[in-house]
Formats: sequence, C-alpha cells, structure tokens
Amino acid sequence: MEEIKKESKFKKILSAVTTYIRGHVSDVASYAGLVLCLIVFTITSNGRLWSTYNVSVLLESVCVYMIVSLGALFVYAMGYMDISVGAQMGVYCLLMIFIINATGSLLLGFFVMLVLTLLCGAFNGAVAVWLKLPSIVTSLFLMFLFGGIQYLMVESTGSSIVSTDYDFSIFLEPWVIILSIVVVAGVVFYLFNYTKLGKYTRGIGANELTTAQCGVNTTKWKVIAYMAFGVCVAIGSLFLLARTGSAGKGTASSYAMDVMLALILGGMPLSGGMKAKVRCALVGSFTYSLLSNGLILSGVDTTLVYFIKAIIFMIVVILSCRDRSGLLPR
Amino acid sequence: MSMKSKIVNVLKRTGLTLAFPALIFVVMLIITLANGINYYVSGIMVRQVVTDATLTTIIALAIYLQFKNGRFDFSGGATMILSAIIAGNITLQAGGNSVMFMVLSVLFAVVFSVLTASVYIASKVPVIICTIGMTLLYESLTYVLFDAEGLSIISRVDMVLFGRVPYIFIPLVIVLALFIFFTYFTTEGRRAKLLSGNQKVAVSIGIRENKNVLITYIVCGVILGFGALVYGSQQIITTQSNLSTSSILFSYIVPVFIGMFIGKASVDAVGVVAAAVGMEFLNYGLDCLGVGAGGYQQIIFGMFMLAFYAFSAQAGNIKKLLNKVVAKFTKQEKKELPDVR
Amino acid sequence: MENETILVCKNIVKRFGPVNALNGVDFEVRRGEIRGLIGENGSGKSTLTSIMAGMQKATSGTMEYKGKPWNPSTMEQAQEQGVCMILQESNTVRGCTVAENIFAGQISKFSKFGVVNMKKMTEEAQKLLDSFGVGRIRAADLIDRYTFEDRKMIEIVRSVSADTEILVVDETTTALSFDARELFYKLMKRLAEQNKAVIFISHDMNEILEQCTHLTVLRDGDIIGHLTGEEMRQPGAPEKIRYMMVGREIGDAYYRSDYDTSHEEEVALEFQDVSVGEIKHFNLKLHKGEIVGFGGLSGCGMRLIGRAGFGLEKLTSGSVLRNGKKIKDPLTAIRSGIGYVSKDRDTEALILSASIADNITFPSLDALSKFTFIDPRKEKKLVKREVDRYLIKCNTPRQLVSTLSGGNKQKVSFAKWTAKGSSVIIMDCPTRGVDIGVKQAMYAFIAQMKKEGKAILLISEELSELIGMADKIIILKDFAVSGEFMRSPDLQETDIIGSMI
Amino acid sequence: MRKFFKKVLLFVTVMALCVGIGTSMVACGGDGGKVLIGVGLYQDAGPAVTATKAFLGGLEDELNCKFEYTTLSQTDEAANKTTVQTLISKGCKGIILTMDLGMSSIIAECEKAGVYIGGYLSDYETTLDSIKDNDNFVGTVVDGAYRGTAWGEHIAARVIAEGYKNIGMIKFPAFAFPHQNEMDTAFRAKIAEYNETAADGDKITVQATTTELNFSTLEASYFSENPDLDAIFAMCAGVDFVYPTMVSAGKTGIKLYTAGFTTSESTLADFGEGKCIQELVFSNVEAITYPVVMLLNKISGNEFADNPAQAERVDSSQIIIENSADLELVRTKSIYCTGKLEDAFLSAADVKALLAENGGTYAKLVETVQSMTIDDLAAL
Repeated sequence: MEEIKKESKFKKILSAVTTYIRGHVSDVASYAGLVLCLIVFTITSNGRLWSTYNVSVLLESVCVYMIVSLGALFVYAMGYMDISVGAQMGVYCLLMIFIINATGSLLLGFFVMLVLTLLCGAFNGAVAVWLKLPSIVTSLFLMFLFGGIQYLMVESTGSSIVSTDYDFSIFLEPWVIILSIVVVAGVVFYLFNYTKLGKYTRGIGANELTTAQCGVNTTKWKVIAYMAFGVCVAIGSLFLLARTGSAGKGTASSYAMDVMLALILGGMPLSGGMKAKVRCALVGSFTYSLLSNGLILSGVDTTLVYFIKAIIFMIVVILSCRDRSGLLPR
Repeated sequence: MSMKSKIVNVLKRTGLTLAFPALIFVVMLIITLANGINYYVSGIMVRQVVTDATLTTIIALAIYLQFKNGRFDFSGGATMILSAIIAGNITLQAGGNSVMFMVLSVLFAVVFSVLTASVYIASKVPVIICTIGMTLLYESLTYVLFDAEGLSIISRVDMVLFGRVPYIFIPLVIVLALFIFFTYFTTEGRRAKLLSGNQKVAVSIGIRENKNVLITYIVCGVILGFGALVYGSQQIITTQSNLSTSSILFSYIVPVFIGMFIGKASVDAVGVVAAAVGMEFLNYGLDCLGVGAGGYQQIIFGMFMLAFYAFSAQAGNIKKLLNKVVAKFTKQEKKELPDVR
Repeated sequence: MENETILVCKNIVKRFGPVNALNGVDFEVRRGEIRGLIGENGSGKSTLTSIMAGMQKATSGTMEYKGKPWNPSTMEQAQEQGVCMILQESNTVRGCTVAENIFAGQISKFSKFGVVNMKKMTEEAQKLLDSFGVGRIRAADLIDRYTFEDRKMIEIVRSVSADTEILVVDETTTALSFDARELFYKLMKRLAEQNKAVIFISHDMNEILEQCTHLTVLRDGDIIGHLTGEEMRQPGAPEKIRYMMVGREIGDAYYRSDYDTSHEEEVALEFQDVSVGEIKHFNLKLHKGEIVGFGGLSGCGMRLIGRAGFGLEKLTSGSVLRNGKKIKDPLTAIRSGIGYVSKDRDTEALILSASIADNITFPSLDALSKFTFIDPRKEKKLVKREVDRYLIKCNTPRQLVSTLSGGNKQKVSFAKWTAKGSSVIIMDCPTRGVDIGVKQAMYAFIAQMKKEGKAILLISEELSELIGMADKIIILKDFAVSGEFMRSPDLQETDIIGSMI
Repeated sequence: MRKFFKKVLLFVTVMALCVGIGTSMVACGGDGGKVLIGVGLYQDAGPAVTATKAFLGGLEDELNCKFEYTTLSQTDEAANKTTVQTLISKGCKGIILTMDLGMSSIIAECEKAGVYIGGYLSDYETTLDSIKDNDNFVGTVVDGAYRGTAWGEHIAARVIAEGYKNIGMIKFPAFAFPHQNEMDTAFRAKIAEYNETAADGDKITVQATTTELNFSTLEASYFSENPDLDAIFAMCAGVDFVYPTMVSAGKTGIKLYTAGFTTSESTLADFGEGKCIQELVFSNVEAITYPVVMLLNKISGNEFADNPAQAERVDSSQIIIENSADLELVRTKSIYCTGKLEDAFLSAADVKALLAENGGTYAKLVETVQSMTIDDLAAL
C-alpha cells in the first residue's frame, strides 16, 4: 500500500516535471545546452575546465560578451538587430587609447565613449523612425561608417596596431569582473522586469501597434532602448580594451554576430517580444564562450571546432525556437 | 491602350529604370574628370563593370528570390561558397572543364538548398535562425573538406570561362531568364507570390507550402549554383567562419533594395540588373579615385546607401505631396478611400 | 416533405490538446435549405463547418457526402467536389491580382508543364465576376485597389461555382455593408432555389431569423437542438434560441432597459471643427455620463472619428479637447483619461503573445511607475481586480491572451481601460465577434459606466446595438453627418436606415 | 520571485557538482610527463599548416614533448589573448605564436602563469622593443629576411637580365610592412644604376609611386592607370592579391615577380618561362626549430653558453623559386609540398642535437635556420 502511494507520488512529480518541460521547452533547452556543455567538457577536458586558472580565463572572456549582450537584450526584445556594434566597439577602443595616451585620463576616455554610444543609440532609434527606415538599415550604415573610421584611425597612426601603457590590471581582477557582471546584470534585470523600459521594449517587439495605442511613445522608447544598449556597449568596450590594452583594424569586428549567436543560444527569438528574458543573455553568452574554451581544452582539432559549434547551435535552436503553429515561421 | 501609347509606356518605364545607372555613370565621370583622371571610361572599365555587375546581379537575384517570398535567407552566401569549393575541387581533380564546373556548381548548390529547405520545413525554426544555423554548418564544412584549402582556380583558363567576358553572359542570361520565368510564368512562382502575400490565407486556400518552399529553394539553388560558378571563376575562396559568408551576402544586398525600388518602373529583375550596373559604376569610379578600398570606400558606400534608402522611403511622401499640389491646382477631388476601414 | 440529404456527419469529435471542441456531433444538411448555425463563441460551429470544408480533420467520426464517404484533405479539394466555405476574416492575398486570388487554389488548371497561362486565367476570372454581377471588378487589377466589401465578393466568386453544392458562410455578413449583404442574401436564396444547400453562421439573431429556413443551435461542442422555419417564426423564438445557446435565461435586460438620456453638464470630450481624412469640420460635445453612438455603413468614416478622438489620426484642422487640453497622441489621450477599444482586436487592441496581466496593466504602467519602479504587487492587485470584475475565464492571469476565446479577449481589452480608470471610453465595434452571453455582460458594463458618469463614444455597425445602448445616435454617410436620433422606445431601425444609404 | 531563487539554486548546484567532478579529475589526470607546447598558427589549414604539423609531429617522441595547435586571429587581439589563455589552461609550458597582435597583454599573462613565448614567421615589429628584455620571451624567427634590401636587389637583377622595360610596383602599406620600403628603395636604386649606363632605348621605366594595397586585391583600374606595363614587382603577397586581378582583367601577359607561394595547381600552371608568374618564395617550416629549441631550453632550465642577452629577431632562409626546374624540385622534395616528414631538412635527431643540454650552441641554431635554400634542397 505504502509503496503504491510512493510510486503514484513519484509518478505525479514526474508528470509535473514533464508537463513543465513541455510548456517551457525553449527555457529548458537553453539551460540544458549549457549544462550539457559543462558536463561534456568537464569530462573531455580531463577536468581542466574547472582549474582555477581556466575559470578566471573563462570569466575574462565571458565578461565582454555578457555585458554587451545584456544591453543588446533591449534592442533584440524590440525585434531589431544592431549589426554595427562590432565596428562601434572597435572605434571606441581606439578612441579610448588615443584619449588615454593624450591626456592620461581613463575617465575622460570613457566619458567621451559614453557620449558617442548614446549618440549612436539615438541615431539607430530615432533616425530610423524619422526616415521611415528599417533599423537594420541605419545600423548597416553605422557599420560601414564606423568600420571606415576604425580603418582610417588605425592608418593615421602609421602602425597596424595602437596600444597604450595604461595599467588596466584592475579590470582583470576576477572580483572586479564578477562585480561588474553582477551589477550590470542586476541593473538590466531591474530595468527589464520592473520598469517601463523593459515592458515597453518587449511590447514593441510583440505588437508595436498595440503598444503605441497604449500611450507609448514608441520612438522615444526605441531611442532609450538603444541608448541603454549603448551604455552596456561602452562598459563592454572598456573591458575589451582592458584585456589587451591595444586595438587595431579588426578589433571587436566579430561582436555584432557573436552577440546575436549568443542570444539565440540563450533562447532569444529574433522577432523579439515577450519571450525575451534576461537569462537569454546570461545563459547564451556563457554557453557561447564555454563552447570555444571547452572545445580547445578538449583537444578538438581546430578544423572540427566550427563544425561541432554549428551542430550544437542547430540542436539548441531546434529545441528552443521550434514553432508549432501550422505555418512555416518566417 | 493603343499600340502607340503602349510603346511610349514601355519606353518610359525602361528609361526610368535605366536612369539610375546612367546617373551614377555621369556623376562618377564628372567627379573623376574633375580630379584629373581621364581613364574612367576605358575598355577595362567596361570589362570590369560587366563581370562585377554580373556576379552582383546573380547573387542579388538569389537573395531577392527569397526576400520576395517573405523569407530572409542567411545561408545563400554559405551555400554558394561551399558549392563553389566542392564543385571546383572535384572538377580540378577530375581534370574537367568549365561546363563540368558549371554542372557541378549547380548540382551542389541545389543539393545544399534542398537540405536547407528540408531542415527548415522539418524543424519549423524561424527562417532567419534556421538559415543562420545552416550557414554555420556550411561554413564549418569549408574547413573539413579538401584540406580546408578553399578554391583557387582563377588562372585555370579552361575552367573559368564563365567568369569572363563574353561567356559570362551565359550564366547571367540563364539566371535572369530563370528568375523571370519562375516568378512570372510558372505555377509554383505564382503560388509563391500568393504565399508571400498572405501565408495564412494562401495555405487555407489549398496551396501546399512545404512543396512550394522546396521548389523555390531549388530554383534559388540553381541561381546560387551559377553564382558559385561565377564567384569561383573570379575569386580565390578561402575558408569561412562565424557568419563571414553573411558579409559576402550583405555586400550584395544593396543592389537588391535599390533594384526593388527602381524595378517598380519595369520588371524587378531588370531593376536589379540596373542597380548592379549602377553600383559597379560607382565602385569603379571610387577605384579610380583611389578610394576603392579601405576606410573611405566604406564610409562613402554607407553614406550612399543611407541616402538612397532615405530617399526611396520618402518617395511615397514626395509623390503624395506632388499629387496634393497638382490636385489643388486642378481642383480634382480624388475619390480614394482612406486606409482605415 | 423532407428534402434529399446531401451531407451527413456522424459522431464527429474534435480535440485540441486537452480541450474538446466537438464531442460527437451528428449533423445533416439537406438540399434546398439555408441552415443557420448559431451558438456562442467556442461552441464549435466554425470547427464543425471547417471540418466539412476540409480545413481541418476531425479527431474521429465519419462524414458522407452525396452518399459517399467524405474526407477532404484540403479546402481546395472540398471545393472541387462542391463544398465551399467563406471565412470570417479577410481571406484574400494582397499584392496579387484579382484573377490570381480567384484561382489561387486552382492555378494548375491553367498550367501546362508548370507554366501558367495568365491571360487565360484573367479572362476566365473576368467571366466569373461578370456572372456574379460584379463585372465592375476587373480581374487584371491588383486586389489592393478594392475595398473590404469588394474583396469579400471576390472571395465569394472564388468559392462559389456551378458545381457548388454546399456553401458555408462563416460570419461573413457582419463585416459587409448593406448593399453587399443584400447581394449575399440573394446569392444564398438563389442557391437554395437551385436545390443546393447553404450553411449560414452568424451572431446576428435578426439576420438568422430573416434569412434561414432551418436553424441548429450548438453549445460547448454539442448540438442542443434544431428549429424548423415555422418554429423560428413563432413569437418568443429569439428568447428561446438565446436560452438554448447560453443554457440559462438571458432575460429582458439584454440592452439598456432605461430611456434616461440625461447626463451631466460637464463636457468630457469635445470635437472642435475637426477635419480628419475626408471628414470636414466635425463638431461634437460628449458629456459625462453620456453614450453617443455612431453608425453608418462601413467606410463611412465613423472609425476615423473614434481614432481622431484618441489622437491616432493627424487632424487637418480643428482640435479634439479634453478638459481644455488638446489631444495630440495616444499618450496625451491616456493621461487625460481617454481609453480606446479598437475594432481590430487582435492586431491593435491586444498583444496576443503577452499574458492577460501584461495586457491589462499596459496602459497603466505609466501611472504605476514610481521613480522608474513598477511594483509587481500593485500590478497583481490591479489585474486581480479587473479579472474579477469582468469574470475573465482563465487559469491564471499569466496565461497568454492568444489562448482566450473571442469574448474573453474583448473583456481584456475593456479591462485595460477600466484598470487605467479612464473616464472617457471610445469603443469601436465593442461586440464584434462576441457571443451573446459576453455581449450581454458587455452591455451591462457599458450601462454601468454611464451610471458612474463615464462618457462613452460607441461606434457600431449594428444598428440594434446603437438603438439599444446610445443616448444619441449620429449617422454618418460619405464622411458627413447624415442624421441624428435621440434615444427613445419608439426608435426603429427602419427610421435610421434611410439616412445611412 | 521564489521561482527565480529556485532557478538560481538549481544553477548553483549544477555548477558546484561540475566543479567537484572537475577538480577530482584534475587530481587524477596527467599527461605522461610530456612537455606541452602550444602552437598558435595564422590559419586553420593549408599546405604550410599541414607541413608544420607533420614536421612537429615527427619531433614529439624524440624531444619528449607534445604540440597543441590552435589558430590565431589576424585582427582580434582579445581573441588571441583568449586563445593563449586557453592554451595555458590546457597545461602548455611554452607557446609559439605567429602573430604580433595583443603581444604585450599576452606576455604579461604568460609572466603571471610562468609560460614562455617564442615567435615564428613574425618579426614582432611593433612590440619587440618592449618585450625583448622580458624573461618569458625567447625570441622569434622572421618570415625570410627582416630587411628587404637583398630581395629587392635580387628582383632588380632579374628584371634587368630578362629585359623588361616598364615595371609596375605594388606593396602593402608601410605601417604594416615597413620593410617593403627598403625593398622598394633597393630595387629602384639598382634600376637607376642600370639606367645610367643603358642605351636610350634600353632604359627601364619604373612606376613613379608604388601602389599600396590595403590587404584587398588589386583593383582593375590599376591597368588603366598604368597601361603599358610589361612586368610587375609585387612586394606584397602577389599570388593572392595581384594575380587574381591580372587574370580577371585579362592581363596575364604582364610578368609578375612576387613573394608568396601556393599549392594551387591552377596558379602554378601559370608559373615559369613564358608564363605570367616569374618568381615564388616561401619560408621553410623547419624554421620553427628556432622557437622550439629556445623554448625547450628555457623549460628544461638549460641555457646556451652563447645565449644572447636579449631575445633576438632572427632571419630565416627561404626557398626562392625562379624557374620551372626549381618548382619541380620543390614539389617533389620539399616537406611544404609533400607534407612528408622524411622530406624535411632536419630530422628529429638533428633538432635534438641542437638543444643546449645536448651540447648545441646558439650560433649553430641560427646557422641551421638560415641554411635551408633551394640549393640545399637540390643537394638533399
């Protein structure tokens, strides 16, 4: 009798778990991807994944992705993309080096960068609306513009790489990195879940017309969302620069795509809307960094790394983004 | 409509479409001359513009075919690159010629397109995300296949016939004809149009979407195959990673949008050709000015793109404004229902 | 005399996940009849007919058509065999020509080896259009050029052919203007006279009673009963039908029962010399505690007035004032206490992919936010209040709106504004596609709002609704006011129709 | 909120679990005592990579070490730092890098971790001065000669001898390859010297200002700008950046003198007497011996008696291919083309003998990497 009861209780829990999983496939899939990577890499790397040194390395590389994709959350929640981020970050890094080398002040450099990111945010948000352009066009424009500027900036120095002797070591301390991630994530979590900004950006992504009819000045909030992204880009650029103290023509160029891939891995729908969650950025960017780190640690041939990454990406995506309505999703 | 007005109409439309490249040409000519460069117009320029514009047109049409049907396909670039690598290397190893290269390019591009479409249909993942995934997959294969050497056959004259004048017109004509034939004259092309207009309704009327997507992808694959042929015949292809093929795609996307706009005056495919020619006039002019690559080229290109977009987005408003002014003078009340029902 | 049976459904069951949409329905269609199908939203009428027309498959059960087993896999196939269905929503494809729309499902008819003969297709389409008496619609034109009614006609032309044996009309007429409706009715009659069958789904009781020869009532996936033409004409039939539909007494208090047209003196919303779109120099004072109704054929401009009142349209002259302040955009409108229930519920009024709670609180966020912080507890309280007020049927307020039925969706879009505490509410067709039970509740809420001193601008395509609810009815025709009627027990639809057409 | 905490709790548990398993595995794991050396190459694959891997693979047993390969980014310093960090995580004691990108931060990282860095096919132009005194940097071997003078003169001599009269000049921008300026100057000087004595009709015209390529292929307008060329001296990697344009512009009648190599059959088909490409150059993969030996010395704690005080930048000898006979030789006998270990200039035992512990000297090491020419190949 007792046993039967136990069994039925177990069954109940099991069925509750399965129904939860069924209802939250996309959430579960992104976590499952991360956990799976952790477990597999732990084994294949002979445990080196968890050596103190590697954890600090992982932290250092994940921090920029995480901060930038946390900011990108606001933009992606609206169903937009910003493909200019990479080029922007490259220019910011260079600019900061120039300013630091000229004045010795990191603060001034950061401040100038912040102003620029806010301007770009306003541009992406407002100009797109005023000119009635899809925002991908303005960001494409910014990508060309900043890409060109980055190129010219490096060229103007007569060297292929620009560097500074400023001591950034404080930014590489693990506790500073963790603290920064926690603070940024905390602020984003707050903004995203408990303020108008988060709710409106998701609303714009889900149904812009309705959102506008609920008294939301969509243009204004688009600009704010892009600006919030800008702030994160500025912080991310600072950490990126701190890592090497130098920048060149290709610095950060891959970030636009990296951030997008990270968010998708975290379960973010590119159409934006209500399914956008803070964990998309956290889980996604962590999985993304982990993949590169773990695959190399596991001694996978470099030519196969891309292939394995692609397969993992497809699996996560199929699990998390599958659309069950009858029509083929666009 | 009388025969005469029909002819006038056709001429007018053609003129409007051709105005874009003509304008760019004249502007670039003036700028180069003003800078003391007298070699803008030359035989090399014609050859260069023709070969580049052909490649641009083919790739742009492949992007456009999906775009037109409501899908944004990230994987086009990767499909093309991978097909070119496989087809090219097999042809090399077999000691084949251009025709074999062409056949294999088309074959592999179709195979990969069908694969993409099948994964899309089976997985039901939104098309952008799905094709991003397939792009990563195809890019990763460039490392695995043929010792990651990519493809370098540009100097094999016997293999790259179709990348050069005059044979380059063969893939161009085939692709143009295929595109126009498919979108305007075939059953599936018409169905694709209905699907892109209103997916839900079209499906409920009884159009089988899966079949249509598959067929559209096959056609797109053929176009991409010719793209691979020309691309592989003109450029050295190296391994690709982290969506680098999408930037190849992006670099050809501007003619798509411009073509869509100027194509309104005539047939959209012709618009794409005109846009491609126009863009190549621009590029070649920039080359002559010494800013054909590097920072300035990017900035100029970006500015040009934004300006064009901004203009075309406002074109409706400008037209409306003109109409209003005209209406005021002629006191003709338009009987047009407002947008609101 | 009983006519020949043409289609028989036996024990049809349809399940959507855990929900049973139809639990073993037996249904027969006979030649020569126009069978009305009535029931609340979610009662299964559309599910049943769409199974007959091949749009979806039954979970179990069998069908027989003309004495043979009937199992159409697509609408196209069903249509070829003579069963066709006209859907509620617009079902045409933009960016394509009329001809393409008409033959969308049959392109292969005009194809040889995959190549289409567009010329032939256009000619055939034009012939069809002519035969339906709508030759003014040109087959070669883009469909975008035509109005909603015309597009509906094009759908009919697409669906109905000489081979049509059964025509299913799913709530199509609500969206149509008077002329188009008449054309529609004529077509139905003609088909019935030709010894074919029509299945007619509508929420409009009057329409059903006038047009149908037989009636079947559905409730919660079961057939409750059948009425013959005679039974339908008997006095008291509407009440009886309503009872069958809802399963309880609806009573007399369907519309407002009082004829009290008094209101407070204070003006709640004023249109001052407003010109918007084709409407020129429109003036109106809406007072507190007043319900002003707007009526007219669709496309007469009444929707524009509602949109202008909420700051959604750009005015070419004049202004909309509330408490002396100009309403420039939805934000100023909401801040000054105006709410707007859009007609396009799924695309404008609601975020379908968001939860009930999110939808209800959305307009209130601005007010809830304190130093950027929105207290989730306050949100929760607000949502609970509204869900309780409207008795929105849901498991949890975190349920997605897309999972709700039409009536409950509409309740959510009402709740948005009561949550915000709006004192002027502009309603554009608030009971469109809503079943009787919810409709009654809605009318009660509207009457309640009036009592609370709220000002209501009620835009409706249903005259009976206006007569039943509004203190003052303004009829528009071709973007100009063509008639004004005060509330009175004697006011009849026939009095008003004259000024509409 | 409670749900959120549950999630966090779950996450932390899983992490903790993994840490537990991980650390316990580190405790038991081991690499059998072999010295790990990381190799960051400049590309994922290709003949040079295959040859390098083949060569290093042959050394592993003899030298009791193991090589771990990764690919460096040509543009992203941060990515390179991450790559190096991952190699350190993996347990590498020495790292060979082919890229001068993000070096100062990488060196700092290695200092912290006690790992040594050696350079291969890179001159560390921008950072050598700042890192040469660093104890964790062991020096680098350059891709060919650091100064470009000799090769410039060599090409000039060929052009004069083969009688071309109108020469186009193409190079990479000075900021990236400053030593191409020396090459340029040396070439022009030699030609000017010839022109002084040459008869009027025999004088050689050289393109007045050298065209700079911004790492993109040559533009076709170059041939409109310089219509009468009969030869081009491409100091940049002309096989990749100039030759394609010549082909697409139909200008393969012009002779191309350039550095760089390819195993592409189709390009090689256009090499040699009467063809377009006149000269090909590549660096020996065996040059990697220099950083390998230097690193192993450091790691084992042995030092050459004649070890330089500062880390050095050492030239390496290159294989210069001037005619089809040379090409045939290279294709059949060089490890670069065959990918076979037995075709290498040095055997594992040769390399082992170079180590300090086995009595090698620095001078011998340098001499070894500088004495592997086409003639040596022929003599093998």
